[in-house]
Amino acid sequence: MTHRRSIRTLGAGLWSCVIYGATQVRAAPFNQDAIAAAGPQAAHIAHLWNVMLAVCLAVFIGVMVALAIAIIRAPQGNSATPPDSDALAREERPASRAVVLAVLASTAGLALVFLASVHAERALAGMDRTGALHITLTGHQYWWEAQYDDPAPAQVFSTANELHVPVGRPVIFTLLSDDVIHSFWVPNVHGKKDLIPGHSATFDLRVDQPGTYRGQCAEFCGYQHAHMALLVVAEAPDEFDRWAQRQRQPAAEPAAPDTKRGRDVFLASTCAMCHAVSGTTASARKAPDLTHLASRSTLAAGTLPNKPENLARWIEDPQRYKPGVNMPPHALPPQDAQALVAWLGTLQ
Amino acid sequence: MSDATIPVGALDGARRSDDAAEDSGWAGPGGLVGWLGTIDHKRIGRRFIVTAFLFFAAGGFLAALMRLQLAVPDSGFIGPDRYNQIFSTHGTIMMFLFAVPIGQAMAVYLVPLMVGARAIAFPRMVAFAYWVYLFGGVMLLVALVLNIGPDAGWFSYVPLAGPQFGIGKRSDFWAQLITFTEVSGLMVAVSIIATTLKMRAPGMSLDRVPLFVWAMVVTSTMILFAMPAVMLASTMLITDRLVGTHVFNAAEGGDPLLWQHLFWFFAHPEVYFIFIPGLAIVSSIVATFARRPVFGYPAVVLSLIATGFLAFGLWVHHMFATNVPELGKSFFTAASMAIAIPTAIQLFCWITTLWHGRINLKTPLYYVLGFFFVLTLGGLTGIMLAAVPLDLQVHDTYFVVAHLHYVLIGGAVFPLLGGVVYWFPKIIGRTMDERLGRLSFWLFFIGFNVTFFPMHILGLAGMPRRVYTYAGESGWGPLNMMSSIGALMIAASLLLYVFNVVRGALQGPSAGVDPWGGGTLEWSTASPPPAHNFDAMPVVGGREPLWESNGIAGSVVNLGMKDREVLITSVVEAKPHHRELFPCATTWPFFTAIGTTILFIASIFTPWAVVWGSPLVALLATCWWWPSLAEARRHREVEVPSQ
Amino acid sequence: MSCVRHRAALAITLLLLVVACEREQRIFETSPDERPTVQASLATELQPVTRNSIGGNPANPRSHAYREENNAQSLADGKRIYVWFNCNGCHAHGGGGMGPALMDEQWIYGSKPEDIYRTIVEGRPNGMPAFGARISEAEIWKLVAYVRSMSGLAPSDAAPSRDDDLAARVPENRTKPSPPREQKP
Amino acid sequence: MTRASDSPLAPGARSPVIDAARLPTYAFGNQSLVWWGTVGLMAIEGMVFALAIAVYFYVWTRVDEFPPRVMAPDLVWGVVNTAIMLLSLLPNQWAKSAAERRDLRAVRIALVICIVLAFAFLGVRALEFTTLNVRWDTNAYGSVVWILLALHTTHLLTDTWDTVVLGLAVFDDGRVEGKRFVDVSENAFYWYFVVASWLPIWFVIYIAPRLLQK
Repeated sequence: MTHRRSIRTLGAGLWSCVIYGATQVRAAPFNQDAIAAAGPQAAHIAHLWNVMLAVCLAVFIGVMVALAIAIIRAPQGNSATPPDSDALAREERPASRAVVLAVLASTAGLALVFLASVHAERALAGMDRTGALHITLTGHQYWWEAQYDDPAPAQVFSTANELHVPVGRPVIFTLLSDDVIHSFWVPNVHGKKDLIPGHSATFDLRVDQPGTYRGQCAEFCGYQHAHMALLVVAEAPDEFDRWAQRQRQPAAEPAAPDTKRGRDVFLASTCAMCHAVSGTTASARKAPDLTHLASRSTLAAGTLPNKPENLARWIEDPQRYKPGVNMPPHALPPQDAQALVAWLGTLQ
Repeated sequence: MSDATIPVGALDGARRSDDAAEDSGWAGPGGLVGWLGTIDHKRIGRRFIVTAFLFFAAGGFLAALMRLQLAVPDSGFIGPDRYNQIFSTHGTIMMFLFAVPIGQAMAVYLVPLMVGARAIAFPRMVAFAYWVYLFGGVMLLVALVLNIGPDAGWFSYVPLAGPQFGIGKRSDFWAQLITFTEVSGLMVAVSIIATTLKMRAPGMSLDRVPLFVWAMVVTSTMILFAMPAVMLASTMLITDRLVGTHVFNAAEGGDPLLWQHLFWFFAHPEVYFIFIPGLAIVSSIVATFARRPVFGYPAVVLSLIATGFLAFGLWVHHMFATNVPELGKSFFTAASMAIAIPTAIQLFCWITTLWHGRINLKTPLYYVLGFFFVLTLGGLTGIMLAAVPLDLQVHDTYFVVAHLHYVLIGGAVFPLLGGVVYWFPKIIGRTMDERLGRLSFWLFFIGFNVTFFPMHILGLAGMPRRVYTYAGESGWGPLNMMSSIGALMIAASLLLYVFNVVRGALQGPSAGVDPWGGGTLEWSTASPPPAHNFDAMPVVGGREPLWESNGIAGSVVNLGMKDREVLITSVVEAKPHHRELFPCATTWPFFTAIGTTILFIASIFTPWAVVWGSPLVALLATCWWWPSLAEARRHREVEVPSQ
Repeated sequence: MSCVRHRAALAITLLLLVVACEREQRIFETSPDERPTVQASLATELQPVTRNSIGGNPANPRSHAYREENNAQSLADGKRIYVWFNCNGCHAHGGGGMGPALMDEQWIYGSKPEDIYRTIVEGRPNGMPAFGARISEAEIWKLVAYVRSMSGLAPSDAAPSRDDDLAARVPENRTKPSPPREQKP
Repeated sequence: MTRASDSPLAPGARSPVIDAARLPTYAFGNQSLVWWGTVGLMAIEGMVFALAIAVYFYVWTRVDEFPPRVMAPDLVWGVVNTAIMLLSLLPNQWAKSAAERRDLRAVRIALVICIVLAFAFLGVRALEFTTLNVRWDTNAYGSVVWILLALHTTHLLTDTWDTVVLGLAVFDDGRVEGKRFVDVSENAFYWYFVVASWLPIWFVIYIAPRLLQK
């Protein structure tokens, strides 16, 4: 009965892996989990996942049980056992009935699963989009550019790597790409959609639970594909409006002498060639808009927490944190660097 | 050639005797020239199998590096550029240099033996195919060592692999490797189809062809219609990068999605012609170790053919996250789910075979049981991925990495490891150790599940694919560590497996003609078989020739050995039609392969290489074909004109 | 006989190693001494900014320029920077416009890397601004390498191919190298 | 399961016996192995052409002006070349039937005519490339047209080279045997495919830009 014992050890070994694995997932401080739905879309998909898991687990256990019984029940033989060659002639009616039954059962299972998928698809497409917020999201190599569209051009503003959305209000994304294919994916909120150069895709979602949800680029896009994250901060509509209003303001005039010096260093040095800060002469669009850098909680698309010493080290040598990123190193004299960081800190 | 004219006589009626085996034309010259120029499908097949497993080891080593890098968060073990080259080369080696060629290598060795033929069709072309495959694989490994390994993933999406963002010559080396493996794959496919349709033993009508051979023919036919798509796509990628065509340039009327359509139109059938040879091996092992023919032969054959057709209608399920129209996607959901049915039918037939059989639980059957467990789980996650909404969550995450390894390692590697143990006695003449076999199975099975099962959970936990590192706060650390430990277990089990192979080859007990009591023709000849395969060419009387009373219903005699005569039979009924005089051993295929390699590698650097390289290859191929006066004179002497 | 073959094969691989290794290297972390020394003194934008490197030729021009010009990544970065910093605004894609053409063999201020470096850092009369303070050192050398590749002076294996944009010119890797001729302004 | 009885002839031979000695040593048409090899090649190349044509129409859907900013290719050389290729079917069929009759003299004459016509359509093909009115690096339409024409041209070149080599072998009595006639027959069979595959490609390159203009 060696094979009976071996199947039992197999089952035990596997079960311990599943348990160990499941406990680990819950401990994630990130909010980046496809099962913990924070919006209707992710909820529909999580529901579909449960249906699928149930049906597939049942089929899997059924097949494994049938296999185990077949192995345990059948008499043992060895290479000398005469082969049952007249089985070819024999009408194995009960066996063919069993196989036909099994095939019909699995076809029925597939039909059920297909219907569940179509139902979920229609539910996803059916979300009402009245009063939606429009955002144009453009993927760049290794950061996200978000432009909050508005019928009135003056109300339009753009930010990077951190999106605030009002809770309960639909958001319609227009997805573009400026270089290679990226994929916009915030698992707690919805599935992913690719940003493809030469194509404009639309993608709509809604967040119902307030909170900060982390997403990551899901289509391999180069050296720093691993550090191209974004945060979606869902907050109450009035809080969102205050945030949006602040985002529309240009950068405040620096008061203290060192912040003034920091701004001059910014404008006279290489920063202004790529970054834009509205309210100053810097208006290049090739890198993230820094007008409200200090209001964001992370630096470099979710790679570093937004703290002054991180900002200083990042400016000095970005390649240390994201090797291959398009930002060059800067050996500024210490007092210039400190002044620059101080000024950037004022850009709330 | 109507039935009446087939010269069937009594045993004593035969006039002249066969040439003795010694001065047979099949053995070919010895030494290096004989080794380089052999036309013996068994020598080429053995060499093909060993080379494919060496590439498997190289790919496995790269996988181990990846797992070491991902074992802990924010690890500095490998930088992003090196990691991108390693995961791209790992994928490329495993898919193009191991999974597809190993199925073909097993077919090159076994199909002629199973259909009762004296040789494989177009033996020199198969030799050329092997050399081109070897040189392509070596080129890729040298490129990786020289820091020019592909770095845009094994499917090399444009524009990241395109002219602007695919920096340097890396994507060109990837695209040119495709050209090498396609040329090799297509040639072997054509020769397997020709061998099976035209060179079967008399009496082996289509309903007596072994399931292994059916699966290999379906695989080869799929190869014929799938590989052109990636040949066209990789050629267009090279022309885009080298001479500035705009096929994938969105600004000038091209489209990056066109690359995905062309690539996946090939790559989905590809994963099926990696997986169907696995089913072929399972059919052979289940029959022999359940001591009875596989239940529902017609059902299994029709399922294989249905899988072959359906595989061409699913490719868009790799592109659900792009903005392909929604209605199209649900069609592909239905098709992706429907293809599970033929595989389910085969699964149920095998389980019924075991149910009504007498189980001889040896190592090959252990691997088949491992196959059932892992493939069923992988197939079910595949059905989950077929649903568009769910795919949007798990596409390009570690859930997909888990699924693809469950179906590919489960579908192809498990049966393959079992198949090597099963046919090792026939190929080498000695048997492998049973106890070591089981130990390496259990280590592999548990190591596999410990490595890849946690990846399902990681995928749902939001870990995207192809990241060279991840943050500590992501919480993915422990599961990644578990996967890495599992990967080391897999490495240990494969080392044990290799040890078992080497020990078996050197000191294993001699195997004899039929150690497992198999029913197909390869078990009716010596181990390892002589150069001419069968001393007496069998006439087949049933589906399991060695098991049925009238299984071998006579012989073919007077099939000349000196002139390498091969019996050509009709397609459906396998009635003898005529003899063909096969070519002699020649090293021209080897030199033509070298010329082709020079042409392919040089055309990475300059388009003029095609202009000057093609005449070189044409010249070498002409020397290969050019008939020798002696051979033509000899053929005119023995020639019997057709009516 | 076989040992000769082995030695020959080894020599070829080493040669390949040296050439390929340079072309395909990805140098991300700049070592500390190479870090650019941009002293953005508080001058207004118009006055040229003093840089320690302006006076004589920049430290070891030959090794620096040579490495950039033979490295595919540097040339590709140079092409990106050329478009990001709007060099094509005046020079178009090498055909010239307000600024002189860069893809022909006419060089007003010299075709050697150091000459192009000084042109970018100090600027030139008739409208070429001084970018010394505006572009980091590393990026200037990449720009220099790319500008030379526009007239085919960079090796064609490392030179960039077409970009995913309108077909403005024959790609640099297909441009025939034209021997530079000095031309007085 | 009686093992094979030992017979004076070959070890393991069993009655009843099929005597292979009286079977012919070569055959024409779908009985010969080379025929199946040629069919395999036709399946592969046919698929490559079909996909290249599919790419052409995919590019058509992607642009709003077709042919984009260029004129359609001139018809002249395309029509001339199609005529030459269709004409070449006659000596081709003659060579095939002569080979199957093993009429060596007729095979030699037919092959010479085939080779002359082959060089004719290669020359005209070179002229076709000059009147496509678009370069391969102008836009995606130009690239696909050049790739389609270049793919078919590789077939013309390989077919011409095969026929030249076959002609040299057939003209040398020492190298003539049954298999040579099978080779001539198979070469003609592949020639049909090269000409047959040109017709849809001709339509796509020359007629489609006029019909599907937008």
